[in-house]
Amino acid sequence: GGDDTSDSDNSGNDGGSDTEQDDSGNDDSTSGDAEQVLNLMEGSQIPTMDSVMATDAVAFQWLNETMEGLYRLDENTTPVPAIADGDPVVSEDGTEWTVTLREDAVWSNGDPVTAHDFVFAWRRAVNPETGSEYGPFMMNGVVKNAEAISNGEAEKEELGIEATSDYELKITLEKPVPYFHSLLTFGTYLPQNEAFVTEMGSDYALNSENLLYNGPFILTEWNPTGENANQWTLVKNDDYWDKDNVKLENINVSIVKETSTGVNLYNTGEVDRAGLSAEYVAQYAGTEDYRTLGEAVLFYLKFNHDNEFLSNVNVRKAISMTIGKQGLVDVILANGSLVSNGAVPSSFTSHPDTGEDFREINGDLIVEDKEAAKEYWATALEELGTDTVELGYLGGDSEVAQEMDSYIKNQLEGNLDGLTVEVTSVPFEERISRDENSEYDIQNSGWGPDYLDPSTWLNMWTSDSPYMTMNYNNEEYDTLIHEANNELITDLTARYDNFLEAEKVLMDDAAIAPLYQRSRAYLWRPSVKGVISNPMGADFTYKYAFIE
Amino acid sequence: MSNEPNKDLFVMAEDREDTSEKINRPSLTFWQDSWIRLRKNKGALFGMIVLILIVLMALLGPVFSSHGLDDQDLSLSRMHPKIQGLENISWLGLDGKNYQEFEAETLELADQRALARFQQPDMEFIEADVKQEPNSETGEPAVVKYAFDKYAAQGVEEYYWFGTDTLGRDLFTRVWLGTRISLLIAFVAAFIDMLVGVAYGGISAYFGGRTDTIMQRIIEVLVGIPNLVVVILMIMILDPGIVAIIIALTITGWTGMARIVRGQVLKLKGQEFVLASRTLGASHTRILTKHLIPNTIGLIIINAMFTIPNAIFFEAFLSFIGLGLQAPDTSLGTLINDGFKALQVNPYIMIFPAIVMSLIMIGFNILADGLRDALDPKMRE
Amino acid sequence: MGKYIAKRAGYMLITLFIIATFSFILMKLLPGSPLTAEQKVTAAQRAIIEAKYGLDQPILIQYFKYIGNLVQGDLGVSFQLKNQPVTKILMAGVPVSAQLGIWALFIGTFFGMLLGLLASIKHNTVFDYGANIISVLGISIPSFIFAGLLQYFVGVKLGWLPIAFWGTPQQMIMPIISLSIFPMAISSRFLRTEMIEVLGSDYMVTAKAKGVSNFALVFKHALRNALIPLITVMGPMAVSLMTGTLVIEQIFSVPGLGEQFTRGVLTNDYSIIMGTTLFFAFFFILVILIIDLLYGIVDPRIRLSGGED
Amino acid sequence: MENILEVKNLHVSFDTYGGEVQAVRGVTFDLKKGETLAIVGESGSGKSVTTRALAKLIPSPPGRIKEGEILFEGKNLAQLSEREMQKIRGKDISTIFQDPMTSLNPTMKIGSQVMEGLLKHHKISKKEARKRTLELLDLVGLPDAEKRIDQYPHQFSGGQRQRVVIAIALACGPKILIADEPTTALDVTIQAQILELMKDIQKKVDSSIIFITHDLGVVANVADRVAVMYAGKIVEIGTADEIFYNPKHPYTWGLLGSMPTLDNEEESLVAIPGSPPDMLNPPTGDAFAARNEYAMEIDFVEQPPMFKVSDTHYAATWLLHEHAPKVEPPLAVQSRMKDNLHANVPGERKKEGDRS
Amino acid sequence: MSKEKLLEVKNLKQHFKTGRHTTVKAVDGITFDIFKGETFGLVGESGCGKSTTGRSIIRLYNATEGDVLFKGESVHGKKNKADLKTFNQKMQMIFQDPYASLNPRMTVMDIVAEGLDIHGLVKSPKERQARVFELLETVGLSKEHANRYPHEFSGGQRQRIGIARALAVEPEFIIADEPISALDVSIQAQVVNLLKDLQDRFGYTYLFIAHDLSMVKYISDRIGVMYFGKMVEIADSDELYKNPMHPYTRSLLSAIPLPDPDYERTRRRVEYDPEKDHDHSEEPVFREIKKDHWVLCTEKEFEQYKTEMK
Ligand SMILES: Nc1ncnc2c1ncn2[C@@H]1O[C@H](COP(=O)(O)OP(=O)(O)OP(=O)(O)O)[C@@H](O)[C@H]1O
Ligand SMILES: Nc1ncnc2c1ncn2[C@@H]1O[C@H](COP(=O)(O)OP(=O)(O)OP(=O)(O)O)[C@@H](O)[C@H]1O
Ligand SMILES: [Mg+2]
Ligand SMILES: [Mg+2]
Repeated sequence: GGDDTSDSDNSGNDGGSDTEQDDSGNDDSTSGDAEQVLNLMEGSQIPTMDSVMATDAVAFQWLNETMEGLYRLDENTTPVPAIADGDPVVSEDGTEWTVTLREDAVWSNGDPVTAHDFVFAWRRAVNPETGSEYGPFMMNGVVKNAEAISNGEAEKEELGIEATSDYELKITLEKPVPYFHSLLTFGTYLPQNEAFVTEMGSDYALNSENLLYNGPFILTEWNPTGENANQWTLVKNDDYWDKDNVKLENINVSIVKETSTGVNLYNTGEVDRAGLSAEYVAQYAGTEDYRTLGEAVLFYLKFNHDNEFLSNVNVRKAISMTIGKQGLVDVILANGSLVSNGAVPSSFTSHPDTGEDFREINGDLIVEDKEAAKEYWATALEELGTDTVELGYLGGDSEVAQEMDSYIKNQLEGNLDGLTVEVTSVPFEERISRDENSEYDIQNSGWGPDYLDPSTWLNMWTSDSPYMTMNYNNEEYDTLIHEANNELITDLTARYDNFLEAEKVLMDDAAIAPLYQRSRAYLWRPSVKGVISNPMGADFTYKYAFIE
Repeated sequence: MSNEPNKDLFVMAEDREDTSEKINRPSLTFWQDSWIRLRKNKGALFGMIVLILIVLMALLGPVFSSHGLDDQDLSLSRMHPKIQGLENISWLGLDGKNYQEFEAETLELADQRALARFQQPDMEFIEADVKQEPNSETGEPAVVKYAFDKYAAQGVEEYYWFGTDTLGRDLFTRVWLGTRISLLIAFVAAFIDMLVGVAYGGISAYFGGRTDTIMQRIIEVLVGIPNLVVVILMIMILDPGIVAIIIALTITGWTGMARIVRGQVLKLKGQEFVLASRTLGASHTRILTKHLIPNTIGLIIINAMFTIPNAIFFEAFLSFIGLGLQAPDTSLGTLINDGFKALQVNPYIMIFPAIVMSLIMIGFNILADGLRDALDPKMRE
Repeated sequence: MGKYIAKRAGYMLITLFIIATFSFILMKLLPGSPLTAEQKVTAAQRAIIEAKYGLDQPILIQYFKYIGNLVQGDLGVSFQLKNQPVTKILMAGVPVSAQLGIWALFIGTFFGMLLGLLASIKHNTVFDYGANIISVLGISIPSFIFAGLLQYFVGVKLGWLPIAFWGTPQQMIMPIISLSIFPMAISSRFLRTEMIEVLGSDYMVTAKAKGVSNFALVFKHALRNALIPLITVMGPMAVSLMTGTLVIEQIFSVPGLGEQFTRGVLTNDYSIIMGTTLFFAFFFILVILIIDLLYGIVDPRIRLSGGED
Repeated sequence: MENILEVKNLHVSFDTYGGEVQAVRGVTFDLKKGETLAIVGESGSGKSVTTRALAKLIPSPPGRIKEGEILFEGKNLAQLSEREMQKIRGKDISTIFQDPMTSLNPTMKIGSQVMEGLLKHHKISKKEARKRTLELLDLVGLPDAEKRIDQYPHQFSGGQRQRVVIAIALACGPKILIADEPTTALDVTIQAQILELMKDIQKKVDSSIIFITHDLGVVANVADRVAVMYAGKIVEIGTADEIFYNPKHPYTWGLLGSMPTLDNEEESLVAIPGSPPDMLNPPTGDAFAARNEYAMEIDFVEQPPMFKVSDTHYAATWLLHEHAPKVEPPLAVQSRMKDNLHANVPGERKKEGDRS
Repeated sequence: MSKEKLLEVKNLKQHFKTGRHTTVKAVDGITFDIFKGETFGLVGESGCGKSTTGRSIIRLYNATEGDVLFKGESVHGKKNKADLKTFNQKMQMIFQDPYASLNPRMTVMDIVAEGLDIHGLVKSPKERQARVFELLETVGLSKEHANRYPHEFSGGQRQRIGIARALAVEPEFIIADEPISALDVSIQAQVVNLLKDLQDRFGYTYLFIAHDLSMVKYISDRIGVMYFGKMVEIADSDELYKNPMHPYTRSLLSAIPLPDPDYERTRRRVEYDPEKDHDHSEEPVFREIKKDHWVLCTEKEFEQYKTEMK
């Protein structure tokens, strides 16, 4: 039944991400008397406002505006104190973190925000009975005993978090985690008011009435099962401890899935920002409303190293180097995305000593070079003793994926004689399941960061990683990463160097073929200023936004 | 009566061969007869010609074009359509230029806006045209229309009749190749519809009673289970592609046909010619295939016409969720779906396949109407 | 009549039960699991979470539990929209989709009938050909194209109507119009064919012989007799229109069922899939029943106790 | 008696894919007040088309009145507009059609179907119309009219339906009642009832009836005068006695011969061989010639004019021409030519009629 | 009686369920025999169950009760396919409506040959064609007609095609269900003549169903009169015409209009009113009033009819 010509805009959830900052930053001149109302669009419903249950970008986005955790990312992607009163105090061995809380933060029902609220929420997150997915994902191996609790082998009270007083938290980690500070900005680590949550029971967070807020805004008129499920509103929280820095009075959000509808709404002034697809970029690029935002999401080709052809490094190199990445980025994506010549995106993690960007240090490790590719290919064919190679290609699931896959197929077949590529696009769920079972030869895949550290990518390619579906196994690489995560965990510089080295090993091996680092193109009302875009967690922070 | 008839004629006529029992028409087979009737129906003929032309174009169109289905060249991305001879008729917009209007309070601002759009090397291939002077009293903004000639900018001598897509593929070639596949899908869908739906409906109605009740409930169950679920399931068993599309279409597509055939057979099965066949001892199969089904053919044809656009767009939907055609193959439905994304920016991408699609449907429908009449001997004068 | 309805209701329950069973099985066969972030969750954690939702139990137990809850009117909670009861989600989408669908059906059929009537009365004239072409275009051009064009020209260029969202009468106009094109096309074609036949029937001549005016001939005598086949086709169409039409809902940001269902399928939200499926099936069977009752009202010859159809 | 209707040289054609079907090819007759004129002839001979043309009920397209006049009370109906015709139909000229099963609207209560004409032609209230309808239904012998007025056609038997159709036709007391095979679909008992009913009513309202049938038994029962049609023409017309007892046209002979009588035993029936001519290309000469065992050479060359047999009796056959050889009608026909009536007087051939 | 019984109908009942609680007793216990080589006419008003009787005999319906013996063998008892097939070959039917009884999309050749194909009576296409031509000739059509479609024929010709179809399987017994009712008089004569002629040539036995007594009398040797699912009178045709006993038969006879104005002017129709015309004191039984003249009557009526008979 129904209309079958659907166009579901499922751009997948890559765990939220971003990298480039909003340049306009935060100057205090709330000049003019423009109405401080921001009208935004969202691609889908907020699945939940229960921070421990949240898994996707939309949920984290609006949690970020209405709730406040210990820290918050500023415009330089640095965690700054929020409910915490100053930076954490870390023990010598890096496993004990003490955080003092500010005492003027309150919930929207008037209760103060205390250390107990954090203890309650974190325990809830790892308690298997809660059924949280991101709780274990974010805390296991990080917060002490999280893994055991989430596997049902320990009581939730044993979690490494303790309220030493109403306003002091002691957090014990499984092992030193250098990026834990940035993790604390993540939605899963938000506090929850125990009394309220318990009272609400299973009705907690089902609509804006059944929630308590401690962030810059209060959610109103949000009810996914109500009459107007497609729209909700945020109003400035007058009880917020930092309310003086919040200038927006209102944020109105509506769900719009169709790019053209968004553009039309923007053009008639009904929304202040609209995402653009490649077609529209040509129309609007160059105008003052046009803006692109870089993200820290890497798109790359996964190779199944068990494949008889792909196990040959020259085959992989040939493939990797023959794809016209510049054209892909300029014409097909056309949204400011950057060609990627390494495994770790640029402008995301910097060297602890020099502050130099990861990408700048390692430079271009594998670049488009059609001639070289041909040579590798010839060598490979010789080594393999064949002149025809057939490979399957599991398509991607982004909006432009089908076009991109067509292009890559064409590039591969056109430049590498004797290669046939069979493109298969399948629905998202099926793709995931094929990925898990390594049922692919080549796969177009993307990965966004969960915390601010190179390991959020590089951990993925070790042979023992839970996400390793490529059957890639390189001892040298495994050793480097293992060292970085264990022996060197407190030696930030050496650790970073290990990562740099590991990436080189990886790219030398052409274990994956990096394609591009994603950007998004927007129509963005020029009068809207002060929006911070984040590389991880919530896409944006509107706390400091204002209308000029 | 002024002139008296010839007297000599008043004799009894010879015993003439009795011609009255003869039928004055030449002996024709059913198909010949139908064909004659079809030919007399101008509409049907027109529909047939349209379809034949489209089929020919689907077969030969890609041959005319020097571009292949998957000849990509990103530097030729999104070339606007340009057709010899028609390029000078400006309102047709087939001159290969990309027109865009810019609005601003003043002309300068509008110009600025427009120029911001283009890169340096392209500047010389731009023509500007003031469409509307600003008027501060009425608040009407200035409108400038810019035309960018990418053909000139890229030094392209060739004509892309239907333009090119993002990847610089020739849309003329792709539209006709897509037509090929869509026609194939349309035919196969209609065929399977007929095969399964007709047989099911026929059997259900012919045997009637409990058989009918059960078979109708089965249809209800089938229709009750959403297609989407079934289709996604199929991916685990099948590789995407034409076979998968056809199977997906088959799963529930035929139920409508079955209902219609059932209704008709219910009406027909009591007819005397069916009883006559029964008294001769005809088997059920014979009665169904020789007597009942042939007499529902008109309705079957008309109903099959409705399934065709459904099938074509269902295929596009399947492609979208990943069960359909795999790159670089394409179909009209997919082209229209893709073109829709650029409807406001580059309408030409959608318009050509949509026109072909409409022509196919108009052709099919007119032909179907004609065919129904032609295949029904009772429809004769 | 009461008896007839009771009998049909019995059938309906059986059919629904079978559909519930089938879709339950099919759902279990769907690839993946309802966990939204499963690519981030390790197998061990997943097992624990699945256990929480009872997904680890033997299929049979899950099935009986499901049916048991179903009988009590409990469709479970959504996996995607965490903890939201499916019944509530459906109840939010149903009125919207139904409103959109009913209006589209009503308006489409109304104008379609007008067009069909005109074509049949002016059979074989320019009107007829024109009406025919309009209806063929309506059938062959998908509704989203109309939607896109309307939104751009009426919404943006002319600024007459709001571009998207649902609630105010103005907001409803464009989605309804775009959705009504298809029923319009279909009903005009069916009515035309049927009217031509009816207009040529003996009783029309009888009526004409009474000196009845042309208007009365068409509206009093012919129309009702031409309605029956129309009802047959409009039934299933009504169902598909009212149970959510994904594309139109998406283009105009209408919070309807179609969108809910597709999201359910694409995210393996089992309870939503089951809920919408059952709702759809129930609605479908109900509409078929209504159609059969309607037959009886429109055509006094059809006695309900008589047959299965 | 005065003529209420005069039809002069009526031609009706249908334009079809195959070409022009000349269904009626020059029909001339008149109808007197209060009489019953029967039109007989085989299937497709143009009986229905002729009578439909009188009320201008020919579907157009494809049909059209090509030529001829239909004079009703001095007005030429052939030239009236549709509007004006609507005023005449049902009120002055009403029609009963062949098939009671299909000539009632299945979705309308019979009461409304009867009332419709009344409401249209008389300025009366619904209530009065209903009262009139009840009377009418009573008149046509539908028992329980009060109850049945709100029923639908399918709730009536064939005979009852035909009564309803008659009631509709009679509603406004028409001056001319055209009955197009009103009893063909009914069985003999019911047919007899209907015929009696019609005669009764005719007496009461003094209307003229044109009665179409191909059943000669029925004709004998109802007709004052009889017109025999063949291939779009009237080939013989006369009083009932003249046609039955002194038929002149070989086709009429054939018709009469093909009816078995209850007393003539064992002789085989005189079937008319062959089938009717194709009206797309009507033959030159006498259309009946090819099937006529008495055909003369002239029949294949020229169409016969109307020959006058008596003041009331005319026939279009060359056999009546003075040059024609004398022929004996078939035995079956001879046996019915009773000597008391216009016996076959051989020398008494009339000159060609003035009505050609 | 020297005549050989070809068909015996014994207390045949055919009831149709039309609703949960309503049944139509279309045929309600009729008994009669048909002798080899004769034409048995069956008359009665529309809806009295004539067609149903015919169809039950040929097993288009399964009898509700009673039995039909064809050459001493039970028709309704037959179950296996082979038996049924031979039976289907021996008994054939001609239908009322010449338009509805021929499949409009089959050529005359295929229509006539259908029986041949089903029963495998011909070995080769050539033989098939020859046989069809022969049959067409038998019914007075010509070879050229074989490749045409039913719509190209007149009603009479169509009915002849129907007859040819029935004859194709060389039956012994033919049920003609109102074969002429839908035809116009001149064509009726053609068909009746043909049936008679065929009987003379091949010795068929007919069950001739009609409601027009004059035609039935002309063709039949014996006539049965049905009223409301019951057989009310059976007699030789002359006898029935001369001595109609049952009031319904009388009414029926009196209703037939004859092509004779003088007669028509004097004809009096006798109305039949089952309430008034019968003695309702007991269930009527089928009784032989005179040799081979049976009437459905009560004891009292029996006596009364007997006296009237004289
Ligand atoms: N609508 C029509 N279109 C084409 N030809 C028609 C139409 N109506 C009647 N005819 C033709 O006109 C001729 C006369 O038909 P008509 O109905 O008058 O015959 P009829 O004498 O009434 O026969 P019947 O006894 O069967 O009613 C026939 O040849 C018929 O085919
Ligand atoms: N299949 C059936 N289901 C229900 N009732 C039926 C069926 N067939 C016949 N009848 C009914 O049985 C009765 C006898 O019908 P039948 O057709 O035998 O009459 P008939 O004498 O042949 O009439 P006619 O002269 O009109 O052909 C009728 O009342 C009819 O409505
Ligand atoms: Mg007629
Ligand atoms: Mg019958």
